[in-house]
Amino acid sequence: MSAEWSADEMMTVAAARQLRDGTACFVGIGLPSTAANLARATHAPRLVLIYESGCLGAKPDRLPLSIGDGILADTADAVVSVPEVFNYWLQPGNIDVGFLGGAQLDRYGNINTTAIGGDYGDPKVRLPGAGGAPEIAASCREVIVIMRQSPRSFVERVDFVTSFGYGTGSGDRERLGLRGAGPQVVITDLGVLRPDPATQELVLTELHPGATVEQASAATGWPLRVADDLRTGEPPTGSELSVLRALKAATGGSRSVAGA
Amino acid sequence: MSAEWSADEMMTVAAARQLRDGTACFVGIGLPSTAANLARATHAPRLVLIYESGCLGAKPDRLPLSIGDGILADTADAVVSVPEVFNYWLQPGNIDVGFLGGAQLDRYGNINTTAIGGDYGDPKVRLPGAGGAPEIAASCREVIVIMRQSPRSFVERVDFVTSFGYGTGSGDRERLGLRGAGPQVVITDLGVLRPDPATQELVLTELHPGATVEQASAATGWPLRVADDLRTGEPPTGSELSVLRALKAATGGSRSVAGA
Amino acid sequence: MAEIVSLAEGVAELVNDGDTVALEGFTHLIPFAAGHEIVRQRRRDLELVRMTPDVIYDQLIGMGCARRLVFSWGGNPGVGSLHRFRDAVERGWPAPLEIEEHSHAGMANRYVAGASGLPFAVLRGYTGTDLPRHTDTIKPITCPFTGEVLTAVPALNPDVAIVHAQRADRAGNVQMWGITGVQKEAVLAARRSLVTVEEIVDTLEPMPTQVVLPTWAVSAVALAPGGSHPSYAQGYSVRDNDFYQAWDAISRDRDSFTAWMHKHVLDARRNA
Amino acid sequence: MAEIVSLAEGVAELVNDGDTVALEGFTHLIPFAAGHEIVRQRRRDLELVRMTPDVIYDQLIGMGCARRLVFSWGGNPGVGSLHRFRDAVERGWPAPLEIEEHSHAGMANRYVAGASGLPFAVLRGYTGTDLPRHTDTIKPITCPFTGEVLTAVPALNPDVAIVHAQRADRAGNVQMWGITGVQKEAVLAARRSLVTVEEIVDTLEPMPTQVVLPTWAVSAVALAPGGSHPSYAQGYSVRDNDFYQAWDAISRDRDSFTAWMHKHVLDARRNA
Repeated sequence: MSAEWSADEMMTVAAARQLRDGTACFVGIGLPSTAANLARATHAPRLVLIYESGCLGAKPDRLPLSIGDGILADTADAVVSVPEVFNYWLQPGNIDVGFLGGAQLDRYGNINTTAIGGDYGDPKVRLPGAGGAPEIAASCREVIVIMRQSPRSFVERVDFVTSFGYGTGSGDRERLGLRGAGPQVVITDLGVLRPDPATQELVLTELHPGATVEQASAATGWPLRVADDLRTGEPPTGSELSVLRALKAATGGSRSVAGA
Repeated sequence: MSAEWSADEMMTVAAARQLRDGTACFVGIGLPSTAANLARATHAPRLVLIYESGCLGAKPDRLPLSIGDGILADTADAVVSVPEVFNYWLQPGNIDVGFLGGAQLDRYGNINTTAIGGDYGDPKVRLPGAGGAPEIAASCREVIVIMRQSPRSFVERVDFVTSFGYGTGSGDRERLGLRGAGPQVVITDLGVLRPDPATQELVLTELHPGATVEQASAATGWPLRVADDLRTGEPPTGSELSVLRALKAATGGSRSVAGA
Repeated sequence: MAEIVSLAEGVAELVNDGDTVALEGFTHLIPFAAGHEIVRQRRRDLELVRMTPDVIYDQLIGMGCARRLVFSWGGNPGVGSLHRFRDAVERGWPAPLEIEEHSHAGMANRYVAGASGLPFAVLRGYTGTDLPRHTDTIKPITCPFTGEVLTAVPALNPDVAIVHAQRADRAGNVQMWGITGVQKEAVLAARRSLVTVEEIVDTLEPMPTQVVLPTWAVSAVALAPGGSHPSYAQGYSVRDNDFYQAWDAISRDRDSFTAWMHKHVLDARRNA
Repeated sequence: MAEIVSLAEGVAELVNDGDTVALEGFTHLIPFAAGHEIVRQRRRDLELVRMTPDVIYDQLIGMGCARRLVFSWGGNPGVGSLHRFRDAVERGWPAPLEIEEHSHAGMANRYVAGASGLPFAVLRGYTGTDLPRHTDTIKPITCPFTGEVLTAVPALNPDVAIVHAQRADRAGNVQMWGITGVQKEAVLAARRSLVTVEEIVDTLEPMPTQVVLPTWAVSAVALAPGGSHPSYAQGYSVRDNDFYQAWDAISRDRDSFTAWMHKHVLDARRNA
């Protein structure tokens, strides 16, 4: 890693780069919101940010403090009720990209934000729960996941499927009648994983500058497959870094991610 | 009939008197709207007028030209969508009184606004159809009907049940699970009919001043029962008449009722 | 993102013969100019959907654009019958008109289901009426928790929805206010949508009771000032009540109707 | 018609031990003052309902007011865990907490069904997740038209809904704006409702994005300026982000939590 930028900054920049201008993006708070706002402030000025609080087309000039920060309502094209944002905007497949984080992710892109260890009725760690994620994962045309990678978080099989990725592999989404394509890319602090087109298993396709396959494998709780054409991503540009830092500074200090 | 007021004016005044102050009333256009606005302008200043266009608590100072007249939105406590007015306000039983007109009414208070004669696919007269009436008739705590009386309009059995009254008599509403009490009073240009508590058949309980039982019977297409304690209503007061005429004058001339 | 087009282009691009077309607007903001353009472009075999087929659908039906009507109340509001609608239903002129008839609550919920990406909606509706005997898109449904039987109606997903609004900005974001009826639901339920507007402005000043349709939820926006006449656009025009009264006489007779449509629609272009 | 009452009177009259109580407000307009009054009045055995049980429910749970929680996301937004919620679920302190867990889409639709007088709602939801294995209020339902299988959830009809709004007028009409979440649905779904407000005014100036609850749809209105602190009331206050951060440390430990609640809630009256 370079001393000029942190692994979290690299992860955020890599995630932001995934967002195409002019698309509509359903944004969770924390890392997804930071990355989406970075994208809007750099290469994707017409990115449409949708927050589950009912703000459609929010245009904050700092990072929102919560999913329902007043700046989202003040700058939105439309403010609608929470039932409406889920029923009229998310459910019919009107949103291009869902942007999710999580506490656990497994090799088929399933996400756990509910409970870890023990059993559901008597968990070792109780997490916040589902929120909007199950339906974001199901109904957005595609899903981008952003999560720090570690053997505890990248597991063989999640303890609880809060948000469905590819289930146990190829064909499961189709069998269940899910309309969205599922998690097409997972951005971590070490690199980028994508589902194998045949099996839907997440495969390392890209390393961030300075990160190694060994680090990525060590931070993954399943035998990590590496793509034949593994590439190394571009480091953050000066402009990306300065915009990201300015967004955070305007917010009054960086915020930690919601979760356990 | 006195020369000082018309039968239609008497009917409208009698209907307005049925509305208690402070209640919420779902108002159809035409005679119901005239009567409800007269009530609000006289004895029931806190009557809540609800129009199916989504205007809750409209306070027009003239008669609206249509169910969606701009004056309704301008003066309403809240303007909501059409789905919302039916789903959140009417359907759960939040509205005290539904105020309906019709083209045909039968002895059990069922109303037809769909088609007369022939059969449904090839009717003699095609009427406008249901509009909001079926659910108003079902879900309001009670229903008031206002209709001019004639053998063609007051029939043994309606050709088409657009809005359910008491079906074929006592117990039908309960069997169908309808929550509202149904048509508790029918105001005509000759008098007032109410359902017999035992059979739910509409019975003449009141005559307007100057009207006779013979006229009412002749204007009814079934053998009309007359209540033992038949009474004669009060004529319109000077104040009722002047307010009614002022409301109509402010509207720019009286309007005919929607319908065939 | 919505394209800004002329009304003629919008109708030509978005409305095809045989389409299911919903023109919505609940007594307010009725898209008359767009309806007239459909007549001018001589669209045929349309399945017309509308809660309140009033004068605008009387015109489309009388001009032979429709093969089918899905509706809940067909009258001239505040005046009386729709004579062209009745002539089509009662006597098959100028062509037989198949009808699918609902209540307002049912139609509104059908649009809600369509906008929500669901195949059906549930309501307390139609109970005890004769409508379910004649309309096969009304079915019972049982609550899986209580066992109570309610009514289901299928989603409406028109090929095209057309509505009229007060304003759009240059990016194609649409703003309407006042009585906004079922227009949001109709646009979101439809595969394509055309919004005619009184005005295209630089920025949309927020208004109480506003409904905003973001540009990415609309196919095309066309400038059509006065495009809701004889209905009204709150803040821009008032209802031409005399026209609704006059329509009764114009439309009562086939010849006077046809002459009026030729003079005022086919041979004229509205100020769009 | 809504009665104008003091907050203490409103809670005393409307909230009983054992009730199902929904305090709503989606990050904005969270009715903290009312929650604190429930703590002060030492209500017990409540079934607490809320999409986002955040700090306010952490406080109610930690003070032993709740026996059951119906929810979809329980965290300290932007900060992390709810330690009192976790302590109750993981270790049963101060009392075991039964949970009924949904997604936001499911909870929102449960309120919609409740507000609509329907026993259930239909959505595309929960598919493939483990939630239906643990939550018996999630069931399949088949479309009677297409045969497609969707998800049904039962209506929520709380005994009491409590929300915070910017303003009411003297007749008890309530006005809120900005992010209004699921508050209208919660109030309409509930048997009784209490609205705390920043201000009681003579007339409600219309606002873009406003939601108005007419007085006849509300049981009681209580003046509680600042009553949404540490959340915010748009136009009146900003989010006290430092408090949310500080809550993490306060609530992590049972003793420091209890001491804080005694000092700031039980022994204090808010400025209401």
